[in-house]
Amino acid sequence: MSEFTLLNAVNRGLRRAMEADSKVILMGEDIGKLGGVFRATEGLQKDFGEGRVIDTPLAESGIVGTAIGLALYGYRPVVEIQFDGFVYPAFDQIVVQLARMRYRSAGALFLPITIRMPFGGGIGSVEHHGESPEAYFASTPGLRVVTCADPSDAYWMIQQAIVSDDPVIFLEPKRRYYQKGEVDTTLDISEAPSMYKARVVLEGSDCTLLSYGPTVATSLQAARMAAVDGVSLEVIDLRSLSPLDLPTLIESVKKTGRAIVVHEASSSGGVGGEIGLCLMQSCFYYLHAPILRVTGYDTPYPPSRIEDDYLPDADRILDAVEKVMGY
Amino acid sequence: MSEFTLLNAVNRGLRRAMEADSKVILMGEDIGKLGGVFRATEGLQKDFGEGRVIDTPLAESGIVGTAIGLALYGYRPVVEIQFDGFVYPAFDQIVVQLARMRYRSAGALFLPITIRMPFGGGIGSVEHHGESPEAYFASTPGLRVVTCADPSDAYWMIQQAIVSDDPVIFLEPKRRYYQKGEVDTTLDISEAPSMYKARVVLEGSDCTLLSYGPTVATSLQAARMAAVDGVSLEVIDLRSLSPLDLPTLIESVKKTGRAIVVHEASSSGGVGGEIGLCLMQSCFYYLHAPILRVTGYDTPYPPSRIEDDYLPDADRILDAVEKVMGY
Amino acid sequence: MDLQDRIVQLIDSTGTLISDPRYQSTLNDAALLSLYQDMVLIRKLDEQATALQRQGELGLWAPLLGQEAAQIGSGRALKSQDYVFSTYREHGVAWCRGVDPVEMLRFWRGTMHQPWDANFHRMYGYQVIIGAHALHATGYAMGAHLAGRIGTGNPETDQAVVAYFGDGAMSEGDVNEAFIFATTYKSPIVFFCQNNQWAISEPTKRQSSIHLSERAKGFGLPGIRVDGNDVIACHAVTTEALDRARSGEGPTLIEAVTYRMGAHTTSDDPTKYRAGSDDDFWREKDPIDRLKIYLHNNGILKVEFETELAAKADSLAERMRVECRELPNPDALSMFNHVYSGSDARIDEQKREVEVILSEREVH
Amino acid sequence: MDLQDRIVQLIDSTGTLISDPRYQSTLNDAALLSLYQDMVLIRKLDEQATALQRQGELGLWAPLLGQEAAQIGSGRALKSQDYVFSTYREHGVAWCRGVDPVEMLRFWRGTMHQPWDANFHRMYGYQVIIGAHALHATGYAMGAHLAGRIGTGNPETDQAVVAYFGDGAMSEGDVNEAFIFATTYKSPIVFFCQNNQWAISEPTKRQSSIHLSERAKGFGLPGIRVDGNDVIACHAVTTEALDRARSGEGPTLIEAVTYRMGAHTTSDDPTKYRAGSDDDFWREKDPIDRLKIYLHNNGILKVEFETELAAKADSLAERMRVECRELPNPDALSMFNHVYSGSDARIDEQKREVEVILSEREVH
Ligand SMILES: Cc1ncc(C[n+]2csc(CCOP(=O)(O)OP(=O)(O)O)c2C)c(N)n1
Ligand SMILES: Cc1ncc(C[n+]2csc(CCOP(=O)(O)OP(=O)(O)O)c2C)c(N)n1
Ligand SMILES: [Mg+2]
Ligand SMILES: [Mg+2]
Repeated sequence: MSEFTLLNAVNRGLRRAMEADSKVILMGEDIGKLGGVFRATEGLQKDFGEGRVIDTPLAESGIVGTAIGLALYGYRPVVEIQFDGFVYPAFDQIVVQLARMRYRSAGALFLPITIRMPFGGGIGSVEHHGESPEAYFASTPGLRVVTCADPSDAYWMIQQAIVSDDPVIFLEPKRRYYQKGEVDTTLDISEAPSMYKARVVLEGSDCTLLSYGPTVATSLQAARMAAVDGVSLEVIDLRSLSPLDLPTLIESVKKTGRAIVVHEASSSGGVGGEIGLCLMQSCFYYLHAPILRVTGYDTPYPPSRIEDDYLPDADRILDAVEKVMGY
Repeated sequence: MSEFTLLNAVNRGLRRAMEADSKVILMGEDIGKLGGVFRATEGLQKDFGEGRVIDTPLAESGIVGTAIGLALYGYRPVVEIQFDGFVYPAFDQIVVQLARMRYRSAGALFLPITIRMPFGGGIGSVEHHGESPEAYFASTPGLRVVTCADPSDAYWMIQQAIVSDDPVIFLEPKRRYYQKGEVDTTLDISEAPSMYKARVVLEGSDCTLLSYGPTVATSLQAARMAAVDGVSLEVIDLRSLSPLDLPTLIESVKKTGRAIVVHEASSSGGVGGEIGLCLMQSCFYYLHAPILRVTGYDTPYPPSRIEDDYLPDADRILDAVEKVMGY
Repeated sequence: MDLQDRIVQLIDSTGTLISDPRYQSTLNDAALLSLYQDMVLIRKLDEQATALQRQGELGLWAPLLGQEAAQIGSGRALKSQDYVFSTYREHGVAWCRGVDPVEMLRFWRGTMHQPWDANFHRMYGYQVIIGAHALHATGYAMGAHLAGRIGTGNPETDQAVVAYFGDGAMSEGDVNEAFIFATTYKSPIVFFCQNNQWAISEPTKRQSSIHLSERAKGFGLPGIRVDGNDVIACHAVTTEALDRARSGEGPTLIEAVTYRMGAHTTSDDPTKYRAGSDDDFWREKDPIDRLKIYLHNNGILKVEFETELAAKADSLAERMRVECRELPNPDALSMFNHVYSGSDARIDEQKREVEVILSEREVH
Repeated sequence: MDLQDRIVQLIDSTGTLISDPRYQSTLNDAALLSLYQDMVLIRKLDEQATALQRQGELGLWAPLLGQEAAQIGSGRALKSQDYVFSTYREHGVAWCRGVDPVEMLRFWRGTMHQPWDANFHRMYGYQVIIGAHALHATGYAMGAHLAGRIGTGNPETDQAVVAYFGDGAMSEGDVNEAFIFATTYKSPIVFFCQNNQWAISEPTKRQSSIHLSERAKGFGLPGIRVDGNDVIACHAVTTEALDRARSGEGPTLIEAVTYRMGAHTTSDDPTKYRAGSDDDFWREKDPIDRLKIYLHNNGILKVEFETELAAKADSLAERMRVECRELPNPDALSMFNHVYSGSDARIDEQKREVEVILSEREVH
């Protein structure tokens, strides 16, 4: 067991993936000498060379589009999108080309591409640096979408994403980059928990908090506060938004009879709606209360001086808990 | 009252909007001399000139991006995206720039742009000509997203979209383009029903079908078949996907106690999830059964020879009705 | 005008060979006959596919009529180890890559999205999203470079990539970004732009106020303007550009100036937006006629060959007519396959749902 | 090299005036002094903002250090009826448009997305999405054209638009599409690219293998390469390009060759990726120094002026320090305003929720 920051865990995960398979190449803006604006790729160009850690021109569609060609050639590109807010110029290449290659070719071709992206708000920066675009991708057939919430998951999940033969959108909770945690690097990748399997972070009996990425920590905090008042919250880290690990979610909600989805993205059209409807269908007779959401509001991301009022916090989660417990 | 096809109604609506306001200009690929690949803009360049009906270079990001500049200058651009599947290169300009101008400028600037788009499948064409991208837009704060299901709505809603000071994504159900219907063109635009108000197309008491665009007709067909078996379905055309007219939906579902969302887009991440969760929250004690969905499947759009098996039809709706009635 | 800006032409529309200090054709009589044969056959293929669409057998078809020289001239310059990315109109190139015409039809009939074995033919299927594949091609070429498959001096293993697209595509951001990636990484790629004068109803001047070949000057790659109705010149310039690419000298943009003699697709009606006189002007420049005159005048084209070729064309058309109708509809359940590498619970559930529907339908 | 490809320079780094057959500066001594003053003041502004960020008063700042001549030279060439679209680094241009430095800080402090009145200053706020605004600018210019606001011969009402962006932005599809729209519609726009040698950590050669000004050749608009550290030349070429635009002669691309003397932003550490010797090389070419030498040597710059200017700069900095801290935090509830033109039931409900939270917070 070693302790790393989440950021460092990503870096080490990338390194290990590159050591394991010489076809793994990294692409992105400023990922070479600089090591990325967050330093997630620090030291990798030095050790693996410019042929495997490629600084690209400043063009996101170009990056993803050429990664597709490289994957067809036999490479396994890992693309860094510098910030969540800069992914949209690549949208066509991601949702139309990347997502569908396998389907269009009836399985003859596939694109083992991972797109890494720091996401979410709370870092006090300017516009476009605090977005949560996950629903766009999670609703796109052909893509896999996963998020990590702690260093251990960051380390293993990035490796799993890279070995996956499906295109994976890998979301890194940027405001947790410096959060530390234990990582057991002695495991083999096959022994690590699957990125597609939701993780019960805390067991509880009254209500389930369903969250992912940056708000897992927030949910845990709320659960600790609720415990003081004698309310027992179960906290689940979804890990994967596509596919959803519904069996784990259903089991929990059948047990607690209540659920709250917590995410930073806007409420309307966020993944909470999908999860809520699926759970309603599977747990109809078990639900003591409707499923609620504690999320970012239905506005664009606000200026950073008021972002704390926008982002879900433990208090808002507890308000929602009070509501569902009152049904 | 006159009878038009839906396509012709769009054309007449555009013409009337251009007559009413000289700032209304049309932009898009092939919309001038050709009148658009569907002929929705037929005759308009001839009558309003090349300065108001502008054939653009083949670049969707360019079209929407320059429309934004034109709107800042004081114009009211109506952009045609030739087919649903070609909108993605413009995604950044739509969801980041167009959607947020008003918010970013704290109301000082606004972009009265309408983006028209034929959408949905069922026309027997090749890849990328049968998409239903509405959820991407409906989940984006700052955009309005509406669909028309018959000629009268096509005629009035396109005019309402154009006079709206918000950016509107206007989705036209291409496989219903040649469907005819009565349009009362003698009304004033202020007398026409609001595009943001859902329309109860058929009253019923057992279960509510919530639909929009091309599947409104399918839902009606299902309702007629159900009536034969003594099941009374209420059919609602949502018209607007953003905002959702929840009061109308809630009233209906409180009455019927059951709801099925019908749309062509994939189930996962489609607007059905959002609608379902909202209704669960508002009608928790009224629901006799979980809310179900009858939708396109969670795959990319299939080759056209099997698209009929992909698209929701009356039989699948009736299967779902049977299910909810059995709870 | 600088020589480098002058259009390359090696045979004119009267069938006369033209000399150009820059390009020497290496094609012997047999090779020319063979190019001629290919052009005749793909014109027939195109005609037959158009007819099949009219008969309701295809959902759509994008005719190549008029672009035979551009497609065959460039397509025949490719080596087997090269790789092609194309639009929906490059049936002639697919032909050169050994794709069976009936396979092509699967796309247009709506039975498959990607109608042929891309790995086998080393040509990716029809791309409908304008310009998107220019980046895929560039990435593929970057791959060849990274893998050390260029500049080894072995012309039989060094690889190049061709991206085909039209004049309209030159306006898409993706195509311009492709020029940047290709020049930044000096990738072994040839951008082959068929300027057929029209992007559906829009003339080329809507996309550019200067020659499209000059776009190359803005990015620092060589730009060549070639008579796209001259199969010899198209073959020569493409051969040279591919050689440069394979030997590690980087990308080239070729603008082949040609004309879409037919409609944009079978859904289109060009009389709405262009003058019949344009058609007449270009009919004079027909890509097949000029080679035929030359071959005939020089005694290379024999009557027996013509007769045989006509028969070949007829039997190709006949086979297309028959086999198109025989193309099996896909199994509805196949719609659920290959979304992901493994299984997906949600999709599996939906598949089961459809299984039930289908079995019930059989009962009724 | 053709004359047209030669970089335009009217004052060199030793402070010597250079003659160029293409451009005559019309700036008299007073005008030069005024340009000098602006450069000194914005350098101070920049320094102060950087300091405020270090003190935790700003979330981020993008320094303009080194780019004063490019921004003031071009910005001062604008007329009031023109319109500007810029990136996050054009504080100097905003200064020329009359934007108060404290207003600029609102963006960086995180109190407003669009920190000044765009309609009043005729300059849209900082654009962070690289290249996106090149299209907005082009559309705006198309609007001026459609509205008949160019080519009337009245230099006080004819309008032009300037789009500012960096060397990195030249790779984005949007910028290249902007060149196409601008040339297709002959729009009154000047694309002003500050090539400051770096896009964060990537040198310009990652974006292009040839001079960026040459990109223009690919699209058929004039491309001009100017010494971006020469305020006189920047003023001259921009004035001319704007005149052309206003009189209906269409778009121009200007590449101003300059150097980002500081970090990309206050979050960046350039020692990670570039050599100190680069900095030294460019320090010799400082845009302010050379004008100062010239003004000094020619007796135009008086000691009193210098003293007064220093005082002005200090008081500007002082005001920034004070007023930045006084910038009010936005009301949390303002977050719900202006998403749409009218009210939105869902947003209103969320707003009420926050109202309750805030009032409860007050109680506690
Ligand atoms: C991104 C995108 N936008 C629009 C279309 C619709 N469309 C199909 S073909 C075409 C014209 C293409 O013209 P060009 O590139 O010259 O190729 P050509 O058809 O002439 O071979 C258009 C606009 C599309 N397929 N993809
Ligand atoms: C679409 C997009 N991609 C990436 C970024 C991240 N980013 C911010 S500034 C920058 C470099 C820009 O370089 P350049 O255009 O030369 O302008 P400069 O910063 O040098 O003024 C990058 C990559 C962004 N803001 N937007
Ligand atoms: Mg064309
Ligand atoms: Mg730069």
